[in-house]
Amino acid sequence: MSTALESNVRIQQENFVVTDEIEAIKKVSRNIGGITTFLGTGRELSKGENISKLDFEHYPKMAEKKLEEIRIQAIKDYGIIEMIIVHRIGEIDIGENIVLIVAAGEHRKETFKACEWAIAELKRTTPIWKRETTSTGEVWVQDTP
Amino acid sequence: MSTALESNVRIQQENFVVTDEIEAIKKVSRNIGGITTFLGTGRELSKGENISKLDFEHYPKMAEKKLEEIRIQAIKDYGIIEMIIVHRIGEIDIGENIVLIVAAGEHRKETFKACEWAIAELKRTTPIWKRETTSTGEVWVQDTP
Amino acid sequence: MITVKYFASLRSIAGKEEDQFNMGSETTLINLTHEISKTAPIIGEMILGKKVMVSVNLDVASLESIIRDGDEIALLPPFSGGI
Amino acid sequence: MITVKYFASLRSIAGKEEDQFNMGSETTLINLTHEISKTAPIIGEMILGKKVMVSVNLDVASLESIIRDGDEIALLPPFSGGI
Repeated sequence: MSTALESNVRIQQENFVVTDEIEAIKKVSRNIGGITTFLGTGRELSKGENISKLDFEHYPKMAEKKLEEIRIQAIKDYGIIEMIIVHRIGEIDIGENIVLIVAAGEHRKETFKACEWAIAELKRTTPIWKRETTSTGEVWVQDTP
Repeated sequence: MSTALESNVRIQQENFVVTDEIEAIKKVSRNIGGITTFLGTGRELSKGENISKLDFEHYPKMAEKKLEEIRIQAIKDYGIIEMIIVHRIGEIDIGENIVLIVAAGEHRKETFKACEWAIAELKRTTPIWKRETTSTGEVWVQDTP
Repeated sequence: MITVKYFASLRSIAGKEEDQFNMGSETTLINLTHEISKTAPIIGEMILGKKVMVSVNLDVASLESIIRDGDEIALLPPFSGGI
Repeated sequence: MITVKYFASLRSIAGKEEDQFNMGSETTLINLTHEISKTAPIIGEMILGKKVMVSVNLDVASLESIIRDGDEIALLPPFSGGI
């Protein structure tokens, strides 16, 4: 696989720095005029219950493969210049970064569309699971039927 | 005016750091689950011409007032938790940051909508002007009729 | 006195950043425009032809608006902030 | 041998991370499901009732899919990545 795969879609335990990812995507082209970023963070409340901890698990190789498919399709379908996707796994505290999608393009409209599509597609197709710890115990969240 | 005005909408010469703005908005609430960010950067090409430099001018006080109106309306109309808007003025090189809009909410959908609306509204209502320097000279860009 | 501010391309056309006009205690934007036209007919035409917007004390105003001594008027060419 | 991997809630139900099944050189996912049901009927029901998705060598597959010796099967509960 290309180096693009290794750097542009990642699943990792450690935190990421939004500015670093944006600066990396800027280097791809001097024709980038708009960059839309979606950052998902750990909320305290879920269905009215207080969450104390989140835990993410993924299916290695398949999850990375799905993220790369999303990146390729976003570039193709929305005409953006580049996309970076990073998802963290392992224990995540309230307020911490979970997932980042960066869509860079010449104009803003396609970057909004691509970014919003990509996070929905990630939730739909990428084998990553979230376990929430609340006062009543631990539960695997099942969002997608 | 409140301190929120001073920190959440700003027009400044110096660059901004996206991560710093995101971390600032995260502190507003532990219920933030989604943060959509739009970053506008200086493109090399405009209508086929190579741009060597950009220069932004604003109408002081009125521009800040319009940005604050956008922030207030975005929070009210889209039900987001907070919005930060920063626009730079003065000389800006290709690839440099120009404008940043950060929309934080409980869920992702309203943050995408609010962020996309805010950048369109900024372009429509905020007295800021861009001058492009190309090989054929300098020109004030007139986007909005 | 009424202060008139020129921005962006308007400043180049006017050749200055601002003007002062003595229009008495109360008048309309349209009367001020006629006064501006005496020395800068191009700018007067741009205002009347809606090529530029006009603000009064930081709010966009129509040509029929009443303006008063001490008001700050600005002539605003089409905006091009953002990207 | 065919490897079956259990993820998230499925791992708790199975009580293990993966299984090995000897199904000959070629069979279908539905036959593998019947084999799984012998020791873990709940999991078999979840597969047949589409409560979990099944992947073959990293791609989502239907129950009619042919699987071969050496394939990696995974049982995937509904995803909940992102936020």
